[in-house]
Amino acid sequence: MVDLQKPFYGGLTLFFVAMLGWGISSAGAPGLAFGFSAALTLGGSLVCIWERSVVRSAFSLMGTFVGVAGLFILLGADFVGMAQILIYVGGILALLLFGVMLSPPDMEERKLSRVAGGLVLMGAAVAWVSAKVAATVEWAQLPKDELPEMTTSVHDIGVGFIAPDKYVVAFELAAVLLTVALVAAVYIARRKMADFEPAKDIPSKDIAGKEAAMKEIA
Amino acid sequence: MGLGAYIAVSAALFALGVVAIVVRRNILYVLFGIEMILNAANINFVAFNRFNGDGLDGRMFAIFVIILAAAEAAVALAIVLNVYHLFNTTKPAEVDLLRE
Amino acid sequence: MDLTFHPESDFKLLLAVPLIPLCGYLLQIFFGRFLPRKGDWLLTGGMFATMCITLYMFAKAMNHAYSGGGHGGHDEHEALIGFFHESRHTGFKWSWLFQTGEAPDSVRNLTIGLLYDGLGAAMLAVVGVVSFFVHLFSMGYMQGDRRYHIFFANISLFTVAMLGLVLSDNIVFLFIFWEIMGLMSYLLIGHLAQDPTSHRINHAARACKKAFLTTRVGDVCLFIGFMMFFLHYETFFFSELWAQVNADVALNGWQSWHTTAGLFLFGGTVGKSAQFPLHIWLPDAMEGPTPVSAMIHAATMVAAGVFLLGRLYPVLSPEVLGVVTVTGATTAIFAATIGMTVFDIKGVLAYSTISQLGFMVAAIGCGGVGLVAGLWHMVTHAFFKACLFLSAGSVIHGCHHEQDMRKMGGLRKKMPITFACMLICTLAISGVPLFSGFYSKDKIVMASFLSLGHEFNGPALWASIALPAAAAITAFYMFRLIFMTFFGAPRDSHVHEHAHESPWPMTVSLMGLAFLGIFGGHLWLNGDLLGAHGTWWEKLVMNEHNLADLSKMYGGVELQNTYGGAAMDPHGHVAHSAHIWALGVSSFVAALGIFAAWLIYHKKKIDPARITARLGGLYTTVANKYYIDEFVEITVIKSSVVTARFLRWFDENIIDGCVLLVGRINRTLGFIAAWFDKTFVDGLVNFLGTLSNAMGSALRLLQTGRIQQYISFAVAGGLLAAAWLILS
Amino acid sequence: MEHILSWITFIPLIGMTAIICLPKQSVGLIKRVSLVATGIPLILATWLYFQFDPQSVAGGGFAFEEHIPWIKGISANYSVGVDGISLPLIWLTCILLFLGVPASFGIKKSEKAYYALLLLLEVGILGVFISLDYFLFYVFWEIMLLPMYFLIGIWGGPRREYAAIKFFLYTLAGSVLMLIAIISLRLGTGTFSIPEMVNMAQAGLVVGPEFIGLDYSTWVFWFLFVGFAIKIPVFPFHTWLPDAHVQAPTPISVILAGILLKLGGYGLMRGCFPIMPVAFQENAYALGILGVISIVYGSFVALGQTDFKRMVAYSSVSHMGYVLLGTGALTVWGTDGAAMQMFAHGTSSAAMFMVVGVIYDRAHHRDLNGFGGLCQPMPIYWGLTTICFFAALGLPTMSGFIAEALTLLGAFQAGDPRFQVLVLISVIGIVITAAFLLWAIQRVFFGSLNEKYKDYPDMTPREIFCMAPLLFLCLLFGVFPHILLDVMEPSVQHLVTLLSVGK
Repeated sequence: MVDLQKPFYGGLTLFFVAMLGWGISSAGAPGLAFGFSAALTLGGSLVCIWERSVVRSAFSLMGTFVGVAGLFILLGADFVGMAQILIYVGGILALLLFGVMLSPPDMEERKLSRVAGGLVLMGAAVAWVSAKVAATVEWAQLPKDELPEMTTSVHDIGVGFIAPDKYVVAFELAAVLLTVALVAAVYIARRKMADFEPAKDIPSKDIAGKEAAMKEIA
Repeated sequence: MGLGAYIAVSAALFALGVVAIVVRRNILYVLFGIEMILNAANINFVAFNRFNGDGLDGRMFAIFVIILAAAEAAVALAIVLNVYHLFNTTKPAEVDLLRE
Repeated sequence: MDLTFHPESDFKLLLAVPLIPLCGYLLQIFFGRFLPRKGDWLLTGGMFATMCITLYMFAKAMNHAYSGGGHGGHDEHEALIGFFHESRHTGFKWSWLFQTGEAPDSVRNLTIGLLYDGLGAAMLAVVGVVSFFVHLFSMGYMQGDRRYHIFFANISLFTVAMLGLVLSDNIVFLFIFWEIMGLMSYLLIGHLAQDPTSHRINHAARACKKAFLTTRVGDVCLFIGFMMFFLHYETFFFSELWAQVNADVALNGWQSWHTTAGLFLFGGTVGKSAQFPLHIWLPDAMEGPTPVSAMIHAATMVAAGVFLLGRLYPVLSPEVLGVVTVTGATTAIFAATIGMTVFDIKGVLAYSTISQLGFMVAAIGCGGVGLVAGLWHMVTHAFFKACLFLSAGSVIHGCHHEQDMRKMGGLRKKMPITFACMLICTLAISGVPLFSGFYSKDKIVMASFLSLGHEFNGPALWASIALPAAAAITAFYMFRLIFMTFFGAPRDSHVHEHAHESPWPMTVSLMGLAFLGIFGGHLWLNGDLLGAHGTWWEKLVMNEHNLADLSKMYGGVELQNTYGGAAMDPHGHVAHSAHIWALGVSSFVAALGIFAAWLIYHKKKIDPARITARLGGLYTTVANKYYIDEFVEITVIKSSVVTARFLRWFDENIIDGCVLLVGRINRTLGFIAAWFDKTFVDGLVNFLGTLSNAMGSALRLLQTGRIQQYISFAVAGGLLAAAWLILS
Repeated sequence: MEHILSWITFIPLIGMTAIICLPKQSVGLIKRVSLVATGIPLILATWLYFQFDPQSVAGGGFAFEEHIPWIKGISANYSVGVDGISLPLIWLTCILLFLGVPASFGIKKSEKAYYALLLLLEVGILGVFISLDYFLFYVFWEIMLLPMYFLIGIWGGPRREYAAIKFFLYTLAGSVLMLIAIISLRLGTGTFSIPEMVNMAQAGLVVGPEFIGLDYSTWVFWFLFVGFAIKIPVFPFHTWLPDAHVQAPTPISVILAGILLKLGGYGLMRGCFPIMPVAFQENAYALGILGVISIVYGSFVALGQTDFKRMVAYSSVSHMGYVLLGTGALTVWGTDGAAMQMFAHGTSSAAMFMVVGVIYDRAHHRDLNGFGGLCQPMPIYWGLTTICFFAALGLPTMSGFIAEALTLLGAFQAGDPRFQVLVLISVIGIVITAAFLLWAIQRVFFGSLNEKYKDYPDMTPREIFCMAPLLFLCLLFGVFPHILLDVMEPSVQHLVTLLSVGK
């Protein structure tokens, strides 16, 4: 079958360069940083979609996460950015890699046609929608490029977490949720095939019944 | 860089996430896609929070989203493993018990 | 012994009448099998107590009528305004539908009370007596039955239903007991349908269903009838109904809806007391054990229909009465002709019952004196028909359940008591003078003559021709039965040798009923033995309600004279001449029938085979009961079954098909989508294919279970929404 | 006793939680827990029934009310209460669910899930009966749907998926229509509270836009009507019933016929007619016609069946027709009859399905022509069946008779004389009902015994315990109808006054 690895990565590089250039040209150094992070983000996810092997996709996803973290920092949300890097790159990605390792490699499941079709269709849709939106927005009324300078800092975030009139409830809930989720994850993950007898009770398992049902419906 | 740029990036990331979920036939890509989408949302949160005045809410939301993502990833991964146990496949297309 | 009726105390006593057998039933149904002798003594004893109470109360009614003036002394009319008590006027009543919700005396709240009048008194006594004897008889007859205790329980609940029906003072409760009686007849006729040793088990199963369903048709008609009356008069109580109808009719005459409703009411009688064309259930009801037949045919079930006519007589319009007359007369003659051709000993009695019921109904249709005569015949008939059935039962019992008369004969010596009793009652039913049946039957004939009146009157004419003829035929086939069974040489030696007289409970009850068969008629007479007019029974039955509307009866004037009594017309010559005529005719036809039977079946002067051969097709038609059963089988039963089958097909294919059509359409959609998907293996189209395929299957089962497709939908939907937002 | 309605409703939920926490091996414990979890509500409901003072709701209003703000945003409240129409049905629900547990002891397949779903089902049903808030009503309505779907689809007969899917699609379609109507009502009246809606309807304030060419009241009425009519089920929407019944396990059929069908009638009386009285009056005759068609058609189709359970199922179609006929007549007696018929049919048809279950457990087929002479080996079974069938064909002294007689009398008195014709037609149904029931008795019990069934055991005490109370209720309310009618009467009268507004 046709293998478009080279053209793809070539195109990707071009896209990268283009982003950097556009960044510099539009806003100098911060622009460069922005272009870099944005390119990293999108490129990472593109590779993730494109790559045939799950492992590579997972690693390419790291690019996305880092890029997003960069964007956060550019937006002055350095704490969020750090959290992003720690949790995502450090935690979630590790988890995903576990998943990758525990599931069999299947090199044949990627269909270029599907990928291409999906990209084109989705891209077209999003491009169209965002174009329309952009057309409707009066950019004049939006805050210009100069940002209001930051007054809040990480300290406020910490206070916000524990201040009873702020986010303490949500914070506690999140904590509980995490605990429950992890316990649940362990619980589910530990089960063996023997525990899945009820699955045989589920009607779809007896094919005859299924066929009968389909026939009746028809 | 203006607000528009950030929104554009997040929109594109969102789109890619959806594509990742839809076009690939491996259940892990569903997870990947979900992460991308969450990240896209986060970008929006933080960007808007930054560009009109500075409250905390946007960032707070972003943090909570990240927490949720962590939980979700853990559970999802466990489910993936079980699905693999049960059906000997990671192709969501063949996991159609929901149908019955 | 104080024989005046005290409502306060006596209604309590009357309430005990249905309650005693009811308690007996409850005890029996639960504990019967554990009692010694399976508890038959319990119910028979209870029934004996009931009988005593009914007779005591009856004596009070009788006393009233006599003291009220049998012997033309003080005010005749006072006597005629008969004996009529309603317990709800003495506060002895219960509100049934609502206790707190509704005012107890509101129309919507049904109040139950007892009604005790002359008719009720007589009927109650008859039921008490006959069912006591039937119980007694069953103690001998049903010995060794597999469900002995259940049988006794059922038969006594049967009695309870009849007693309650007689006592109920509003039509709803009459209907309720009426229906319970239907249920009990179902269970009793089907008694042998559960007995593996019975060789007619399947017949019994069919017969009980047939009986219930046929009467059910009548019941529904009755329900509609009194619903229509309730719609107009807003009451269920007989007395109020009579009064209101009389007032209404006096004001603006009979309307057409009176006739319609009356016909519906009469439908109830047609069903229960086996009038043409709903008589078909009654011959099949012979599948039940003989005591049941005696019960059904004499005292309880069929009598209920006639009793209903007696109760509702004042609300029936002249047109309805015409229909009643014609139906009755037709039934009488038509059943009688069939009776001549039957060889089953119980079958003969069954058709004679139908025919006698025809007499009663026809008489009531004639109105006035006919009403009196018909009800009177109901009473006398109850006695001798019960006796006849029980004798037949004793014969069958003696012949080891052989029912075919052609196998009997010469049993006179073997079972003398049975023979004597049966002979007496046969004489009674044939209307031989001085036997009970004579008086009532002769009065019926007279009523039909009287009804002819001045102007031409079709129904009355038909009645006056058909009834005497039927009487003659009755005498004929009843004596045919006697001769074939008891006289002549034994036709089947085997049966004859084993024949034996029945045990004492059976013979005792036979003799008791036979006694009533002789004197049951005289009981109602006072003064003139011919019962020309002013008999005590008339005083008992008549009350202001059915006196008030003499005008509507045929040939009203004569009737006024007949039992307006001497006070109004001392001579009453018209009635007298009519009565002389009737007397002559009825005795003549009786003699004729008996003589013919004697010639053919005893002296063997004429060979019945030749007659049948001569008649040919006519005979076969009659012998096959005019093919009515076949007709009903084809028209009603087959048609409804076919309808049912068709509707089932319609339901499963058309309606369900329409429902599943959606499924089919969507399935085709799915196929198209799949084809589309396969044809162009292209990312875009592939996506669209998945989408439409998913759409197809989603429409089919609402869901495919493919996460990815779900997300595709979500996204597509989101995009569409966005597009719509933007474009609009 | 405070919050008794909530207690009755949610105790089964507690039981369900307990069962979920139990290990699924300890079946006996699970059964005992579910017995308790259905028994306590039964006791409470019985207490409530005799505690309830009908006169207190004579002029409208409800007893044992509870109002707790729930979702402020859409002004949906947790407001519950009972009146004379819903209370008997609540009682019936508790009785049937309680009897349904021992009736289910025969089920040997993943009991844990089964009993949990059963209890959830009870929560949903009771919730529908008590809720006075349309949003709450709808929520409970949907809660009730899902367990039923699984109970049929997993524990059902060979064609269970088909039946379950059909049931689900039908009911879902109904729910969708209902939802549309409810939302439009919320928009039209600005509240979800049913009593408020009713009051506004009395003042003629329930107005809104017209839709598909029908004016507001008409289309909302018909949407709601179809939504509920599917549950009753009324003639054109009834085809899910036989399949669902035939495929469902016995206790589920019992509950389905005993209560779920009543939800339709109850919904009409509570949530459809009083809110759209004018549209109701306009379409009363059409409703009557639908009812009569259901009566006659159902009985005929039942006569044509050879499958015992299908026959019983169609008899339900026939009997529930009376509810529509009685309410459509718009007379107090007619509505009394309809309300009574819901209870009477709830007991008699439930008992009938138990009858079918008993024989199916022994013979493992339901072909009416395949039996015969069964009254010889199983006399008790024969006796109970006879009582049950005669209760179903409306024999006097059985509650069915009171219901049907009141319905027909009420319909006959209706202001619209055309109803008299309907009554005359519907009596055909009475005769045909008697015909197919007696025919069934003859084919199954009478006649010569089929050798295969010679040594069948008679009913076990458990089966008798499941069936006898229902038959006892049939007799009780047939002989002493006031026990039921007194409770219903004031509310029914109020309902009729509500419906005949402007007449």
